[in-house]
Amino acid sequence: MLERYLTAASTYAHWIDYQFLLIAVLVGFWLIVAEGMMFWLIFKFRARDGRATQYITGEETHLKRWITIPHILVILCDIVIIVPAILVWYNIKQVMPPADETVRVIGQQWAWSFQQAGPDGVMDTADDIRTVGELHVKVNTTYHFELMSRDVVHSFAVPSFRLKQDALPGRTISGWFRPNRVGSYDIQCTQMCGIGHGLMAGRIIVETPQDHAAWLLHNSTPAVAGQQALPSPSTVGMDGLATMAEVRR
Amino acid sequence: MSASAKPIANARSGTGIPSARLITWWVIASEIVIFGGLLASYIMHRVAHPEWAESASHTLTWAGALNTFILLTSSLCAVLAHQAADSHDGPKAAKLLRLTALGGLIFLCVKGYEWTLDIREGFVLSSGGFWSFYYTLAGLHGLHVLAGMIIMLIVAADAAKNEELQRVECIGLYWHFVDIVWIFLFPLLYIAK
Amino acid sequence: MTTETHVDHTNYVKIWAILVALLIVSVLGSMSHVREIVLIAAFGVALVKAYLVAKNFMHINVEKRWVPYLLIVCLLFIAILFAGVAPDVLKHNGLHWSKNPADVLVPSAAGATKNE
Amino acid sequence: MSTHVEHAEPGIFRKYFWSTDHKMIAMQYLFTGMAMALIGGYFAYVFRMQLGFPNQYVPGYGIVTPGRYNALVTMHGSIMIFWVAMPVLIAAFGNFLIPLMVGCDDMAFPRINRLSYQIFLLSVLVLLSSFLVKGGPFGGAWTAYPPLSAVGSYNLTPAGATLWLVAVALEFVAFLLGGINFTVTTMNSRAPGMKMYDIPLVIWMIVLASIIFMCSAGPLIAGAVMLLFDQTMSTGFFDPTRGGDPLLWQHLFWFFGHPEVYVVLLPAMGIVAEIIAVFARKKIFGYKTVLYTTWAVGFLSFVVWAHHQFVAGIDPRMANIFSITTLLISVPITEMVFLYIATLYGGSIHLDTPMLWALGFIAEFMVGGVTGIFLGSSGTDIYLHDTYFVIAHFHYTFVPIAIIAVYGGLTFWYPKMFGRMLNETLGKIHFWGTVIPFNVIFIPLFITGTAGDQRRVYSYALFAEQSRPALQHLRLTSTIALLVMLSFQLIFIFNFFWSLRNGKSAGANPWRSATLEWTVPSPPPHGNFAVMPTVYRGPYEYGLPGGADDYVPQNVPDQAFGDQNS
Ligand code: HEA
Ligand code: HEA
Ligand code: CUA
Ligand SMILES: [Cu+2]
Repeated sequence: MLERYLTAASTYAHWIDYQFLLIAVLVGFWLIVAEGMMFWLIFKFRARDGRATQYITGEETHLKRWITIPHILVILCDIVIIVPAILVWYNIKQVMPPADETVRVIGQQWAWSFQQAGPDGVMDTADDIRTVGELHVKVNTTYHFELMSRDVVHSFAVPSFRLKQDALPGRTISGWFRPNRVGSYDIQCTQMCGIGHGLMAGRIIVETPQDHAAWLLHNSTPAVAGQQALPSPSTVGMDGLATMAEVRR
Repeated sequence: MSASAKPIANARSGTGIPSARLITWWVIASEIVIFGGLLASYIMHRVAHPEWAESASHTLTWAGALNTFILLTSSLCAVLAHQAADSHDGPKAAKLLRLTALGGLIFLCVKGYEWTLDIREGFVLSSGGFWSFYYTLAGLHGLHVLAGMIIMLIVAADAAKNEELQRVECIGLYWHFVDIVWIFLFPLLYIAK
Repeated sequence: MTTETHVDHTNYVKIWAILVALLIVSVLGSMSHVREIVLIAAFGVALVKAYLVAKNFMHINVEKRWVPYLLIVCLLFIAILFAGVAPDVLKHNGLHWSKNPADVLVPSAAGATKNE
Repeated sequence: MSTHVEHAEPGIFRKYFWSTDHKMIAMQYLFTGMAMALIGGYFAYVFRMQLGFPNQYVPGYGIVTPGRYNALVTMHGSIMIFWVAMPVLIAAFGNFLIPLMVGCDDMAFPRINRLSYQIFLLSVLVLLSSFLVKGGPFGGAWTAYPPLSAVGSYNLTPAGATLWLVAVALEFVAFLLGGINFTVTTMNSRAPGMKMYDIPLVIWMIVLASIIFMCSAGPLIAGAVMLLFDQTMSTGFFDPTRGGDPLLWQHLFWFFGHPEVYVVLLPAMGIVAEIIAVFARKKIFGYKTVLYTTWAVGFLSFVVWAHHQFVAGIDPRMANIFSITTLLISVPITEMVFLYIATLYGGSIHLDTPMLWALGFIAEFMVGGVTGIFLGSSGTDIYLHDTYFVIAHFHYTFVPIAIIAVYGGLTFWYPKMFGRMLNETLGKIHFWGTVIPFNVIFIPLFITGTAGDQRRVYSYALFAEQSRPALQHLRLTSTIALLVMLSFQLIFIFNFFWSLRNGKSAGANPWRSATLEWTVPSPPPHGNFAVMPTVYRGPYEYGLPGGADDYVPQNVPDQAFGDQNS
C-alpha cells in the first residue's frame, strides 16, 4: 500500500508496508463500523413527533453486550496488530544481520557527512572515503551504520528505505539497512535542528557492485579533515547554498 | 476581601477534610512530583557518573548536618504551633510560628555562608555536573523555605489575633514537607560520596 | 484540624529527640569506609526520619486514608519515570548504542569544554 | 466583554480585572484564549501559505524565511496547546461550570483563582514579548529538544528561547493553582446530596484532567529549571560533553507531553457528554463505565510517553513496552467512544448546533484516534515518525478537541453565559463551513505524510522525492481549504458578538437540561444560587417514563416529581 506513494528500496521496507496495510485494514474496518453505526443511529433516532425516548441506563445486560462484544473484538484486533508490529520492530531495530559494509554517518548543522572504508575495506585508514551530503552504497549489501551528531539532535531518515533514526550528540547509535533497488534516494533530516533544518538534504545513491567499485577507486584520495564541515554544492544545489548563506547571515 | 466575605464554597467539606488542609495536601502532592523529577534526574546522573564523588567530597557535611538539625527543630516548633492552635491559643501559636520562621532564616543564613565558602573554593553552578545539581536542588529547596517563611509570618500575624487558626496547621504541613525534602537532600548531596 | 486524636506535648519533643539522634547516626555512619554502612546510614536513616516526620508531625496516619495513597501514587509515578528513563540516562551503553565522549570520533567537538 | 450590567459600584478595573467571581475569571480565560486562537490560526495561515505557494509573498505577512518558518510553527504549536486548548477547555469551562454544576457560589479559594489568571496573563505577555526581542521568537519546535534549545549559537534565538521557557513555566504555575482549586472545590464544596456519582461528567473530566496535569507537570517543571540554567548559567544538564544527557529532557518533556494530550481530551469528552445527553434526551449509556474508562485513561497515560521517542535513540528494547502500553490505552478510549455512540440508541435526537458540534467531535476524533494506532505500533512508527502523518493524526485529535468541542461547549452554554441565544442558521452554516474544510485540510496531509513528507520543513525544493508535483497539489489543496475554514470563522465571530445584544432572550433553561447550572437565571447573578440547591439524583435523568416533562432536574425532590417547570 505504501509503495503506491513512495518506492520501497530496502529489504525491510516491505515489512513496514505490510504492517501498515494490516493496521489500515483492521482499524479501517472498525472505523467504518463505528462511524456507520453512529450515523445510522443519528438517522434512526432523529427526533420525531410522538415518539418517546427510551429510558436506558446502560447497565442492562442485554444492551451492554453491544459494548462488551465489540470491546473484546477491539482488544483482539489490538493483539493482532501489536504482535507483528513488535516483530517488525525487533527485526529492524533489535537484531542486526551480519554486516557486509559499515558506514559512519555524522549529522551537523546542516549537512550529513559520511565516512566509509576505501578500497582496502578497512575503516579509519588513510584511504577512507569521506563525503558530504552524498552516500554511495552497493545494492543487495547489508550495511551497518554508526550514527552520531556534532551539535544538536538530527534524524537520519531515508524514506524510500523506511529508515529513520535520530542522531544524538554524545552517542553512537548503530543500525542497519540493505538496499535492494538501484537508484538515487532522498536523505532527510527529520528532527528540528535549527534554521537550516529544511535545507539538510542529502542523497543516497544505490549502485551496482561494478559502478560502486569504480566510484570507490575514483574517490579514494584521503580527504582532509575539516573540509567536510561545509556541504558541497553537489548536495544542496546552488539554490540551497544561496539560501543557506542567507540563513547564516 | 475580609474573612467574612468568604464564599459558602469555602466552608463546605464534602470529604470531611477542611478545604484549607485539602488544598495543602494537593499542593504537597504536586510538589512531590516536582522535587521527584529533579531528584530522579540527579540520582540517575549520579549513579552514571562515579567520578562525581570527587566533587561531592568537597561539600561541607557539617553545614548540611547543622541545617538538618535546624530544620528538624523548626518542624518541632511548627507542630507545637499547630497544637497551640488546636487548643485555640492563637498568640502562642503565633509565637511558635515566628520561631519556626526564625529557624528558616537561620537555615538560609547557614546555606548562604556555606555557598560563600563553596564559591570561594571555585565551585559554582557551572563547575560540573555535580555542582549544577547541588546548587539547583538546594536552591529550589531554599526557595521553598523562603516562601514558607513569608507565608508563615502572614499566618502568624493572623493567628496572633486568633484569626484563621486553621491555617496554622496547613503551613505546618507544608513546612514538614519541606523538611522531608531536606532529609533526603542531606544524604544525597552531603553524605553519599 | 486533627482534633480527633489528641497527641500530647512530650510526645513531639521525644520524636524530635529521636530525629536528632538519627541525624547523628547518619553523620557518624557516613564516616565509615564500608560502602554499605554509608549507604544505610545515608538513605536507610533518611527513610526512617521521613517516616517519623510524616507520621508524627504531619499526622498522615490519622488523615483520611486516600491522602497517603495519593502521595504514594505521586511517588509511584516518579518511580515509573525513573524506570522508563534509567535505561537511557543511567547507563552508558545498551543495545546498539553507546555514549561516547564527544571528542573521540567527532573532531570538531574536541574543542568543547570538558569538565571533570 | 460580558454585557450584563450588575450594580455599577465596582469600577471597571475591579470588575473586569480584579474580580474573584468565577464567572468573570472564566470570561477572562475565554477571551484570552480566543485571542490567542486567532494568533495561532494566523500563524497556521502564514506557514500553510508558504507550503502551498513556496517562497511567495504571503499577504499579511511577507516572505517566510526558513528561520521565520520555524518560529511560526513553534509558536503555532505552543500557543494552540498551552494558550488556547488549556485555558479554554480547562480554565474557562472549568471556572464557569464547576461552581454552577456542583451547586455552590464560587470556587473554594476565589483569590487563588484570580491569582491563577493573573499568572496566566503574565505568561501570555512574556510569550508575546518574545516577538520583540533580538532574534525573534523561539524556533526550536514546541518540544524544545536540547542542545538546540539550550545553546544560543545553535538556535540563534537565545532570548526567544528563554522567554518561551519562562512563559511555559508560568503557564504551568497558573494551571497548577487553577487545577488544585478545581479539585478542592469539586471534592469539598458540592451541594448537599450530590454524591460522587451524581457529579456531571464534564466536571469529573475537568477535575481528572487537572489531576493528571498536576501529576505529570512536575518533572517538566524541574526540567524547565534545568534547561533555563543550561541557557542562561552555562550549566550542562543536557550537554553530553559535560556529563549531561539530551535524552533526559525528551523523557521529562514527554512524561508530561503525553498525559497533556489527555488533559485536553478529557474536558472535551466531558463537554460532548453533556451535549449528547441533552439533545438525545438520553441518560449517558453506562455513566459509571465512562468514569472507569476515564480513570483507566488517566492512569495509563503515565506509562506510554516514550512512544514519541521510538526512534529518538532510546534503548530499542524499551520501545516494546511502550508500544504495548500505547495500544492498551486505545482500549479504554475506544470503550468511551462506543458508550457515547450507544447513548444515541433509543434517543430522540435534536440536531441543534451544539449537538452538531458534539457529533462532529466524535466522528472526527475517531479518525484521529485510529491513526494513533499506526503510530503506536513501533514497527510502522519507524517510517511515520515526524512525518505529516503525525501532523494529520494529532490535528484530527486536537482540532476536534480545541475547536470543534469548544464550539460545541460555547454554543451550548452561550445562553447561560450571556443570557441570549446564538443565531441557529448562522451556527449551522459555521458548523459545515468549519468541519468540511477541516477534513479537506488534513486528509491530504495524511497522504503527503504517507508519501514521506517530513515535518517542520519550510520548503521541499531540495528533496527530490518530496517535490513531486502530485504532492505539491495536495499541499495546495490543504492550504486553500484552510483559507475557506478561516473565512467561515468570521461568521462565528459575527454571530458571537451580534447575539450578545440581538439574540433571542434565553430564559433560564432553553435546552431543557437537568443539571444545576440551568436552574439559575441566565446569566447567573453574583453568588449563583438564590437558595443553595440540594441534589436528589444523577445528572442525566432524561426520557423518564411517566413524567409530565421528559426530564427531572437534579435539585427537584422526589415527591415534587412531575410539577417542575424550569
Ligand atoms: C489530544 C490529543 C491527542 C490524542 C487524544 C491522541 C491519542 C493517541 N495518540 Fe497521539 N499525538 C498527539 C495528540 C494526541 N494523540 C500529538 C500532539 C502528537 C505529536 C506531538 C509532536 O510530536 O509534536 C501525537 C503523536 C503520537 C505518537 C507519536 C508519533 C511520532 O511522533 O512518531 C503516537 C505513537 O504512538 C501517538 C499515539 C496515539 C494513540 C495510540 C492515541 C489513542 O489515545 C487513540 C485512541 C482512540 C481510538 C483508537 C479511536 C476510537 C476507537 C475506534 C474507532 C475503534 C477502533 C480502534 C481499534 C481497532 C484500536 N500519538
Ligand atoms: C490545539 C492544537 C492545534 C490546533 C487547533 C491546530 C490547528 C491548525 N494547525 Fe497545527 N499544530 C499544532 C497544534 C494545533 N494546530 C502543534 C502542536 C503543532 C506542532 C508544532 C511543532 O512542530 O513544533 C502543529 C503543527 C502544524 C503544522 C505542521 C507544520 C510543520 O511541521 O511544518 C501544520 C501544517 O499544516 C498545522 C496546521 C494547522 C491548521 C491548518 C490548523 C487549523 O485548524 C487552524 C484553524 C484556526 C482556527 C479555526 C482558529 C479560529 C479561532 C477563532 C475564530 C476564535 C474562536 C476561538 C475558539 C473557539 C477557541 N499545524
Ligand atoms: Cu538536522 Cu534537522
Ligand atoms: Cu503520546
